[in-house]
Amino acid sequence: MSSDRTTTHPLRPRPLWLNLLAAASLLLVGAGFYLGLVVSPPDVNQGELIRIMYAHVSAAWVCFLAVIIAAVYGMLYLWKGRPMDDVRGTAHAELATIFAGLTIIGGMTYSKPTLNTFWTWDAKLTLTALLFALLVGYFVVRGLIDDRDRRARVSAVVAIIVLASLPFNWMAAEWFRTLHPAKSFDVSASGVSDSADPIFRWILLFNVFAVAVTYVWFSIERIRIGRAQVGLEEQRETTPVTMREAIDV
Amino acid sequence: MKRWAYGVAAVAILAAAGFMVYNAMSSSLVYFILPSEYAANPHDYDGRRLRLGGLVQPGSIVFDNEDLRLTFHVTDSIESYFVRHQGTPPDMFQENTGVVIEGRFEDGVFVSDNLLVRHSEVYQAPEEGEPVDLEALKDSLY
Amino acid sequence: MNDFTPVLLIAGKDIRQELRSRAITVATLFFAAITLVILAFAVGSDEAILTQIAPGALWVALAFAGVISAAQSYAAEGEENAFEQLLLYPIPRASIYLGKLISNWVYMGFLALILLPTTAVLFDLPLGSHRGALLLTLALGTLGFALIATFYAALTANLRARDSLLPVLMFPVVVPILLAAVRATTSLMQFGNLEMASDWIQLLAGFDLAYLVVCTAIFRFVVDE
Amino acid sequence: MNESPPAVQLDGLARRYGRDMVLSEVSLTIREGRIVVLQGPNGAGKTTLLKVLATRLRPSRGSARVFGFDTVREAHEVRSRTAMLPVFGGSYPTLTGAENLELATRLYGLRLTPSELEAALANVGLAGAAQKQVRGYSSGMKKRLGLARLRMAPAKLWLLDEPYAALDEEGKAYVDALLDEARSTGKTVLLASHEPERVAPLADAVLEVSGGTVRRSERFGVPATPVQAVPVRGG
Repeated sequence: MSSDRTTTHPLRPRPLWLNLLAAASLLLVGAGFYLGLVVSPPDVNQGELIRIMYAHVSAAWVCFLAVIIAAVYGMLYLWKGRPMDDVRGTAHAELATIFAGLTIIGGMTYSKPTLNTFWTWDAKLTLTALLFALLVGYFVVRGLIDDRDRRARVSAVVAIIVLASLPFNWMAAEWFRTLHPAKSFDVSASGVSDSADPIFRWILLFNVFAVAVTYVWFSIERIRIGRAQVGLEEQRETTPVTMREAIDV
Repeated sequence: MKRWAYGVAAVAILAAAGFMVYNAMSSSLVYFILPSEYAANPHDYDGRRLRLGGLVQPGSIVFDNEDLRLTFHVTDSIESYFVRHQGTPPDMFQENTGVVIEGRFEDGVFVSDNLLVRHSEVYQAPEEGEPVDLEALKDSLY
Repeated sequence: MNDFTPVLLIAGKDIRQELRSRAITVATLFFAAITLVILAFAVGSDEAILTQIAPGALWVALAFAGVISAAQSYAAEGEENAFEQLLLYPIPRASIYLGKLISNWVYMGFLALILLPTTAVLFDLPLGSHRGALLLTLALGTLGFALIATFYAALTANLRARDSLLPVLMFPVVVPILLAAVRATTSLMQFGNLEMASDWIQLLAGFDLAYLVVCTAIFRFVVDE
Repeated sequence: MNESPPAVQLDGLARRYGRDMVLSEVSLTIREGRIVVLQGPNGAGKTTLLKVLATRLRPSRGSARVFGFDTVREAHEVRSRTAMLPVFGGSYPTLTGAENLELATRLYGLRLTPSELEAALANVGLAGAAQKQVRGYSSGMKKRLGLARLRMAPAKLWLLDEPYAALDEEGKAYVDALLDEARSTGKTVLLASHEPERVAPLADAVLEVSGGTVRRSERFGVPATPVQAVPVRGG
């Protein structure tokens, strides 16, 4: 242990705005719940099940957003090689995985009462399942690489492939549905069509906004922790620094 | 310079890929023929599997609960064929809905093993004596 | 030396190695054939079902074999540390990817040409009259598969548990290829319908081109250490 | 008149493997035309150092430059000026010695006639084995094939990892001849060995690598031969 180096606390002091963002996220989600569960009337076609839709669709959209952002940070990492871009990309990939999981749970919850089965080869559900598998692969690969730089590089590559496969998987899921006999329902923005009462759409959009704000909050918290981890690792590595002789031959 | 050329090539290839995919997607991936199209050249399809699209003729549905055998007539208001399908009718299956069925003709009967229900809220079967709009029917089944 | 010479050199080297050792052929050909036989056997003698699942069976067998072939081609590089040396030549890293892509593709194409008639016989499904389109479908489908397999095999080549990891990582990416390839094959062999197949063939081509660009562009980050 | 950049320049170079620092904070300049021996126990970081210079491993921190080119950002430039002899391997077992050498030279951008290939193999004592598959080679023969490959490379910097290992006396003499050739053609050589007694007389400097650091060797401090004039590039 060298004491010549002042070890600073790796976690930066918590700024006020972050607490405000956290409070805002909680308030928005609470309001979203209230709007979805109490204010929203039952839908003509789906009845009370429209209430699941609000949460489900919000999770799905935010999940796609998170995948795109994770891949963008991946590209940034490959371009600039900044360790923080890896931290950011991973944070968004983690959130994408969580929201993909929530989307699947939402879809299954919706599917059980309507179709009396937990799983259905609905287009969006199939797509989300594939996406979930891709994201799990991302973390499996991460777990297998010890070297930090290589791990970051390979993660970035996988994140880009995940993004690239998104449109194809989207289409594949559509084809699968059109080819599969019967028993398909459209989970996407279904039931919130233009002809319906505009209140459904407004409540849905509000919920999407609330979940998106929460996602931003989570990602910032996760990146703060990641930054602290990187800081700690760097402190540990650079502790035994002594001035070395520069050799010239 | 070389990097620049490869960059242009990459963008061009990606654009071509996008165009191909878009092109394929904009035409329908559910390919089928109408009963009247089959009637025009039935020998083209001898011993072949095919997909037949049309409306379920009102009053033709018979479902045998024990054998799980469904029979009905599929029609495009010009020609109509007797269909035998093994299996339960899907949820949305009813008179006048659009269907796409897969199978083959055996002695003038269409034996189907795959039945897809197509929502055709827009398309209405024509009244007696009205002209038949086959294009509209096709569009509604895609 | 232009940038494509090393691509051909590496592909040629891989193919020559395979002709000598037959390592990949032995590992995949019988395996794929057995997969077909087992599938045919499991379905039984119901002709209607046999013909229906035939295209799916063909592509499942090809997919399994393709994974093994790609993994094996990197295993052969590792045997005498040759891959290390390959990475030190003054050639673009992408040319290593493209070279191995070509050799994997050629190999999968060869396998497809053997498995196609085998499937036709085992599953009682004639090849149909659109032979050219059928060959194109096989070519594009195996290319799409080789693109992803070659890429991910390099990524997993020096990871623990690579053998089971490779298919797990690849599968969600290749689902669209499998789907489109099966559909195109079905359209051609079962329905004998070129028009129906052409859309699927276009989708395969679009997929191939898109991944060709993406994978070639980022391959160097996969092998960098 | 610009002075040409040094053959090797390491600036605070560090390289991590997993969690361990294999090299830490190495700063080293090697002028063009020098023959430098790296000596040290197994696992000291010699191979890692060579692989960083060969662009195979990226520095975790700091930078490495070869003839002024960064090994990460200008890797292609570095690769076309360096050649590495690995401790073992580097050939394809199912190809013959001649085929392996032909592949290597073509990847270096050269085209050799069959007789030139034969001659290159004969030069390292593999004349009789040129048409045999490498899987039948002994480890010494494989190493000789590596030497032939190295000699054919159009490189100005040679990175030799344990060149004497696995070789018999005759083989070791080939390495000595190779070093003489490097000296006379002005190549820069970085040679890792844990038996430096053999090369120390030929070398301009011996560096000791241990525990991830590099320092001048105390045992072999003085250059044995005077350094020749370094050819200056680009007037």
